[in-house]
Amino acid sequence: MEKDTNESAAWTKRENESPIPKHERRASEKDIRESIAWAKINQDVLKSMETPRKLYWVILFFAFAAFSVGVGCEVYQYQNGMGVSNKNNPHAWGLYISTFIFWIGMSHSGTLLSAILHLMHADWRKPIFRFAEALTTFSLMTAGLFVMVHLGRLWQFYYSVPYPDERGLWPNFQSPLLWDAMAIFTYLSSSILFLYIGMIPDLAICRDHLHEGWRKNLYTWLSLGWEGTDRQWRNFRVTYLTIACFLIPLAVSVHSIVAADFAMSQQPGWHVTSFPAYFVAGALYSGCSAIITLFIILRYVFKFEEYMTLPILKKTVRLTFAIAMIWTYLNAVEFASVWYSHDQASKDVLIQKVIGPFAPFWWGMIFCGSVVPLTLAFKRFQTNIPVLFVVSLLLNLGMWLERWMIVAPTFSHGYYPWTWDHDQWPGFVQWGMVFASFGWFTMLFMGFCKVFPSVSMYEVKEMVYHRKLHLKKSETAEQGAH
Amino acid sequence: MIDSGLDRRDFLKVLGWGGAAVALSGCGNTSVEDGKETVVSYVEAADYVIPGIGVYYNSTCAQCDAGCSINGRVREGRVLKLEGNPASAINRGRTCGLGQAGVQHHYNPDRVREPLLRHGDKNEVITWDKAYALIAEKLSGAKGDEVAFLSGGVSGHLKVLLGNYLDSIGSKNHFVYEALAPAVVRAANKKAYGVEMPRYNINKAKVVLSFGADFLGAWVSPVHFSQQYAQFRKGVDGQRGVLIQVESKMTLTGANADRWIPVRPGTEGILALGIINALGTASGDIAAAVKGYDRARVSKETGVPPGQIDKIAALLKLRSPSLVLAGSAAEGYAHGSQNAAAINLLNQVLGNVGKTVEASTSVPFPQMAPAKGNTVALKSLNDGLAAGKYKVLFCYAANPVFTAPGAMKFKDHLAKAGFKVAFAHYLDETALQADLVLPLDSALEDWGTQVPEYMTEGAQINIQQPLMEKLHANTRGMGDILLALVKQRRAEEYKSFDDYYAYLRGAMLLNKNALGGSGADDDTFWNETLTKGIVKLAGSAGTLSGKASAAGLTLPVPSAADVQYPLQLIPGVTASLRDGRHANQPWLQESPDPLTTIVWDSWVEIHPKKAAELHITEGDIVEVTSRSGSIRAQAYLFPGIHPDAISVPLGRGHEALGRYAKGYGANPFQILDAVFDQETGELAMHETRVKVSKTGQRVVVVKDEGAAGGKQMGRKIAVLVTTDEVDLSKEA
Amino acid sequence: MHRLLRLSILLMGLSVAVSGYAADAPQPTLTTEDDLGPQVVQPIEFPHDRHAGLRNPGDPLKGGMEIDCMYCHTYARRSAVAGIPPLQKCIGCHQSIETVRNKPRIQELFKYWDAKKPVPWKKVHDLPDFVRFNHERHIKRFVEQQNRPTQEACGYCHGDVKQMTVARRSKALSMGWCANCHQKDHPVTAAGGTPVGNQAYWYGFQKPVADAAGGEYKAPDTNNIKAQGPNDCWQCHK
Amino acid sequence: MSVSNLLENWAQFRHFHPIDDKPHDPYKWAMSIDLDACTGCNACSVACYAENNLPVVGKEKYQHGHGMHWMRIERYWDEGLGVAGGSDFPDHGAQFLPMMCQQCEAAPCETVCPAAATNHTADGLNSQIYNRCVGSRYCSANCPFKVRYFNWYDYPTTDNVWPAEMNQQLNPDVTVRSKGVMEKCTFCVQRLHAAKGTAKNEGRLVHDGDVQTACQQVCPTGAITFGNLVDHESKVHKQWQSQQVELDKDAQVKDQKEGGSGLRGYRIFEELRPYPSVMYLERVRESAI
Repeated sequence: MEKDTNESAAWTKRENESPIPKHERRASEKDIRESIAWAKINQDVLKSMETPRKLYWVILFFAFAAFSVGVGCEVYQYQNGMGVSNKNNPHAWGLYISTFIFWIGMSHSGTLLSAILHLMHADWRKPIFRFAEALTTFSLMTAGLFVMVHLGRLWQFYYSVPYPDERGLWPNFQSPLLWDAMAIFTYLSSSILFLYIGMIPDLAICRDHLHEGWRKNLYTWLSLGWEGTDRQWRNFRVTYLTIACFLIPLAVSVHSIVAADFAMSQQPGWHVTSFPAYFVAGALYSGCSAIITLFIILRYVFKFEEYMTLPILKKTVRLTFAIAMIWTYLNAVEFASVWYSHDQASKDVLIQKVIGPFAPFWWGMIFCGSVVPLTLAFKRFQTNIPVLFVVSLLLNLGMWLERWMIVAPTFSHGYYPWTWDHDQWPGFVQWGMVFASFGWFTMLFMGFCKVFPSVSMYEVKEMVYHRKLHLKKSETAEQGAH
Repeated sequence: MIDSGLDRRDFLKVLGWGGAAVALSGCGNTSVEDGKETVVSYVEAADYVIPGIGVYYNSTCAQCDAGCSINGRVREGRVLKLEGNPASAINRGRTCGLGQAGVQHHYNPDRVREPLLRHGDKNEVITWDKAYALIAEKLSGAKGDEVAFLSGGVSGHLKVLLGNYLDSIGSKNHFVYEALAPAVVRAANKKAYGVEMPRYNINKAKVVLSFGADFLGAWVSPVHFSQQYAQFRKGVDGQRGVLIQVESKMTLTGANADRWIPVRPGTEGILALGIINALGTASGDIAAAVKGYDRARVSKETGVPPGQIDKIAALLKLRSPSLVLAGSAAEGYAHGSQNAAAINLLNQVLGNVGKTVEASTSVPFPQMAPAKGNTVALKSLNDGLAAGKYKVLFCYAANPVFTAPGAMKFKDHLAKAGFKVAFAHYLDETALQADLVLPLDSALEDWGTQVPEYMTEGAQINIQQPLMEKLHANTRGMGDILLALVKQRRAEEYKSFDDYYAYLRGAMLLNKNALGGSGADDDTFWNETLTKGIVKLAGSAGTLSGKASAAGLTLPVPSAADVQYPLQLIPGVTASLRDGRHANQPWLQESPDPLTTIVWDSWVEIHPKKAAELHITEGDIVEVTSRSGSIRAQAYLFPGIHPDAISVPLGRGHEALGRYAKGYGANPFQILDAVFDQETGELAMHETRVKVSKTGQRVVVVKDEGAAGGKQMGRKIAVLVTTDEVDLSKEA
Repeated sequence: MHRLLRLSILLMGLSVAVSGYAADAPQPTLTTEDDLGPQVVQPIEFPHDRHAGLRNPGDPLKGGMEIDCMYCHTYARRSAVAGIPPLQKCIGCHQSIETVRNKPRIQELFKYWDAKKPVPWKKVHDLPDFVRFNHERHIKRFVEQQNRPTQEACGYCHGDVKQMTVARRSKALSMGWCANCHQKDHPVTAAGGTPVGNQAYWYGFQKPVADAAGGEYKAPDTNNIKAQGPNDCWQCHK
Repeated sequence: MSVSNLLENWAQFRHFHPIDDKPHDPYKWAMSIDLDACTGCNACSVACYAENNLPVVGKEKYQHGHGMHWMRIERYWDEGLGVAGGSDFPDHGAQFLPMMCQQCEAAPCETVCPAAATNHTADGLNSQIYNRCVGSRYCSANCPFKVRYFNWYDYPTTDNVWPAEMNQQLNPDVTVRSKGVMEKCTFCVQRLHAAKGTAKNEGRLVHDGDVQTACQQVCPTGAITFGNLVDHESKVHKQWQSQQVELDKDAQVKDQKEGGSGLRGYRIFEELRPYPSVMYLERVRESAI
């Protein structure tokens, strides 16, 4: 241990000595420095969990205040009826459902990073997957709230839960909404499990660094007696891999099923075969851009420059760009299939989006979702943190607009022209609820960062170890060549 | 329906499911409960009263004067719904939306419940005895001709009793006022056919050419005409009837026409003469009279293309019999009588008289025949009030403060009357001006008889009877009030009648034989009468007199454009709101206007071309200014109106009446000019010229129509075929 | 395999099995004697046992009078709503029963009668407002068509009222409870019952197949059909 | 209800072509509306308010699209009106269309409701169970006709919807809906059930004419015909038959004839295959004028 620390100190020293030393140039292209000391990893990560600064509380307070707005809106809506949210016939859904899809979509990033890339042995995911997984869990929790808020009779929500009841009734298993509820619940519980199990070795580290207090008890309890024995590691890896495998189809199914809410219906603009793929692509897209946003924030706030390095960011950005292009393509496919379908009603919906009352939002979506990501194609922007921060926010705005553009135009221009309605603008209750969802998410996420390690210590160590091995091997090979 | 001999009065006494304990279904408990709700039983119950089972009683709809018989469903002592009585030849089991809303008149929360003595804006609740005493006191200080009685159309025993009462006072001042009565047409009909209202057989006509007669909407007896219309569409001899509607503002009937012809306002008569000319079948003085009306001139003056006139003439020639109707659009001008006469002439030229225009049957009891309302009555009353002639004024079933043209200044003149008594259901605009307001029973809790003005098969007397107990203890029936008042003066004569019910029963039994009850004993006859709700009478079939003549027919050339007031104001009469007396029935307020689909508000119909000229778009608040005043309302771009005219619907714009009426919309009565028909002296409703200006304010028009307007966007929703594409004979 | 994995598989399997069994098992009947509603305090403590209970041959003054339910509750067979007998009904008999005339309850009754006021009875079997139970149909079916004793037929839902004083709810009256009965197969030609028309078929949502060839609508063979109560939500919820 | 029961019922309830495998028997309620007779007078709509306890929502809420008219009268203008080459005036009048729940056989609303609050009944109605509704509004989202109306507010407790006395008019046979539930035209199911009950008591089927919907009963021109489509003697059956419109077809044979069939019957959005139970008869215009 001590040796490691010395080595690390030596690194620092050398960096200070030369303006652009050879290693450093190489290091800037590396995902992580091989020589980083394990103790430093522990120290840095645990430091992020220390008693928060004042600013933390201020932000948390604002997040809570934002959430309270939503609570207020919900109480108001609960007491007076859905009408206060300014929905109507035909605009039955509004922002609740579009924001619901938005948050569900956001949740896909964590699975992508932690499960898919895990299986693909892309080890650069290791320093960032933990918070991405937390992002998944919390955005699912946020999305779940919207399902509840959306119901006209929240107090009877259990009618759509399948359980053997006294009435002898079951919910309608044909309804995509029911699949939705089930898929989300399964995904949420699996995500929590995945997040938790992946955290056990880290929780043990946390436990070992503490001597008393509620945290000690919490970590002791949660780490399930982790000792780091070989057998534990072996079992851990099997379990982790199993859940990862399980999670991938779930993630895909969740958003496919959300897509099915629309695609299984009969409405123009919704009844589209490509919707599941389109939704999943959109989900990964918004998830990735959310990861970029949080990446930048965490890197800055917790000074995680050593772990959340620019090369990793660059990889994430490139992944985002690729997904953006897939999404753009799927968008084009959707429009083309509508346009050549001879389905006048669907065409009308599309026309309304492009040149009708929804045009500003629709073009905003195209701009944010398809044009803005083009900046990510340029190398110099790929590591430019201020630009990326703005771009990632814009991308998410675009994705939010996309969801709204899926929901609203079909309602306002359905099959039946008599009920067409252009002038529907969500009421303050709806906006309040959307606003609150960000507060709620921020609250959860900030709480997580302070209670749990937002960077996976053991995986980073693993990564460093692997890299070091690799470096040694290549050095040996180099020497051998000489 | 009751077949038992139980007396209706007894029934009413036992009825009542414990008064106020009425359980609303659905908004109460949501789980199985024990011992929380009270269930109130009957004290005594008639055999036929079973909780949960509806009992049906026949009565007469009082929402308008058409005299439709209704059948009320009563459950647990509450009347729930009105249906048409299938036995009535007028409505044959059907009703209109207005009739449906009759229950909302009855249950209206804004009904007057106590006799009120008004001091300025304050109400003092008084007893009936005090109210009667007050009337007696005021009457004692007035001579007979200083007493005036203003009423809407009345008929039946109420009319008799009212006549007797006025007689007892020594007053001849009974003013029968209806704001929207077809009075000019009545006069023209009298001239042309010898009867005021002949029987129109729309169902027998192959072509109906209607000059603004909204017989499907609000004209004379719409439910009856609607049924005839349905038969007419099915066709005589398999030939589907053709409806051509000539009017400047599209009415509901116009919207159902095969051809709707927007004619320049006021030139209906010219077009009629033009058609006679084009027919070329007239001879004698008629031919001479129409000689000048060649198609070029008629087309120029009416704005109807010459080809159209020929087409109409050709169709009328080809398909006979036809029917030509003169409606409110034709009669509403200073030359309204001439218009109506020209139109009636067309009917005569076409030989429809005797075929589709038949004499109606008259009621064998002339004293019960309806006193038909008109606007001449209002004018003479107004003149009298202005001169301060009346010390006591009674007002019943009319709301002249709301419906009198603004130019008449009726409200100001009314203040000159010494003591004003209003018999009212609501505190309407007129009741607010009264000194004494006497609360009336609703039509569903009152007794009465009614003789409809427009009768279909033979003559009939409609029975109005209570469908349930009174809602409010202190309201009284108009008959009961009149009886009490007449007893003040002729106590001896009326002492045998405890109440109006007894009077009615006595009067009916007196004429039992004439009423078709010969041989039956009194109770049987009476119960049967009540059960049926209608007394059908043989009546005497009238004959049409009068022959076709064009004598005295002069139609003015349409005047040149008025620069200051360039537009003609057409007050729109809608089927549900009419003259506004029922505006406090929320179903009617929320029932979209069929043509514009607007609810809860007034609007100004402007032709899109005219609107573009004036830079007006939908939802602009515009100010409509006439020589007599101005109102503000939202603009609605409506293709079914002549570009030289605008239309504002009547019935809204109340300043009183109740929570569902007050403050909604504008009242175009206020800006009507006091122009009168030259012959009859009736108010010329369509003769007000206005200008329209934008105020700069905008609102969202509250209507049912969506953003697509009336377009189907290429979808097959309401589909249309022409007669050459369809074979109606294949239909079952 | 690892212990944890084995354990979790075991647990999952177990939970699937248990929930499957629970879901597939017939619902427990909620209509035991213990499932009584609360005791309701009525303005007059009406003794159902005295009116409808069995006669006591030894002492006629103590036992019941075996009055048929429908003697007083006449509306039940004629209307969906059972209602409460009019006061007139009570008085009709009691004005000529001098023996009990001075009992406090009867005096109370006459007080109401003299004031011409209805007795404010409390509803004992109060279904939610969105549930519409049709008394008439049940009585027609069980009493008139199948000749079951009135007290038995009424007792299906109201319990053994003849043993109660003030009526008390003794059945769950919950939806599952109602549906339970509606799902039972009742042979149409039950003892004493006669199939009327093709009524069998109105009871079921089991629809006999119409004659395929002619397309003509044919009454099914009622002998082989067991009827169920209607199984259509709109039957009770409108 | 056990799982096996569930599966069994499933197969019973959820079938698409009721005619093919499970004929409606003995009842299939259906309607036909003659648009040539309909004058657009709105009486049916008001009658529906009276019969079915529909709340009057008031101007402000109506403006927000909260009107609750189960039966709405739509007014269409000719496509050529006001466009270039067309007329400036509605020369042929307007077209009125009464639109209410079409009681589709394969109703899009039924499949999507998560709580199974809307179902198909054995007599071919699309039932809406208020107390089962959770208010997801998915049914409305999926209804091509947009004839489902949501209780955006708690109307029974809203001022001036049913103030004192006015509430005595409420029909006790129809549940008053509270906030958060969906509602729609029921074909006056309370009347249907009453008629069925009476018929059962008398040991017979419901005869044609025994039961009328409120809109049918009021219609001044008799444009609405309602009855049992299975009953070959019923007027509605005869009309459907003479118009060659069949319930379980998504394209009628008569429409494929050369040069048109000369018949007027059609159903709206047949091509979407909801198999509506309401047949409309096309509005006719005279070609000679």
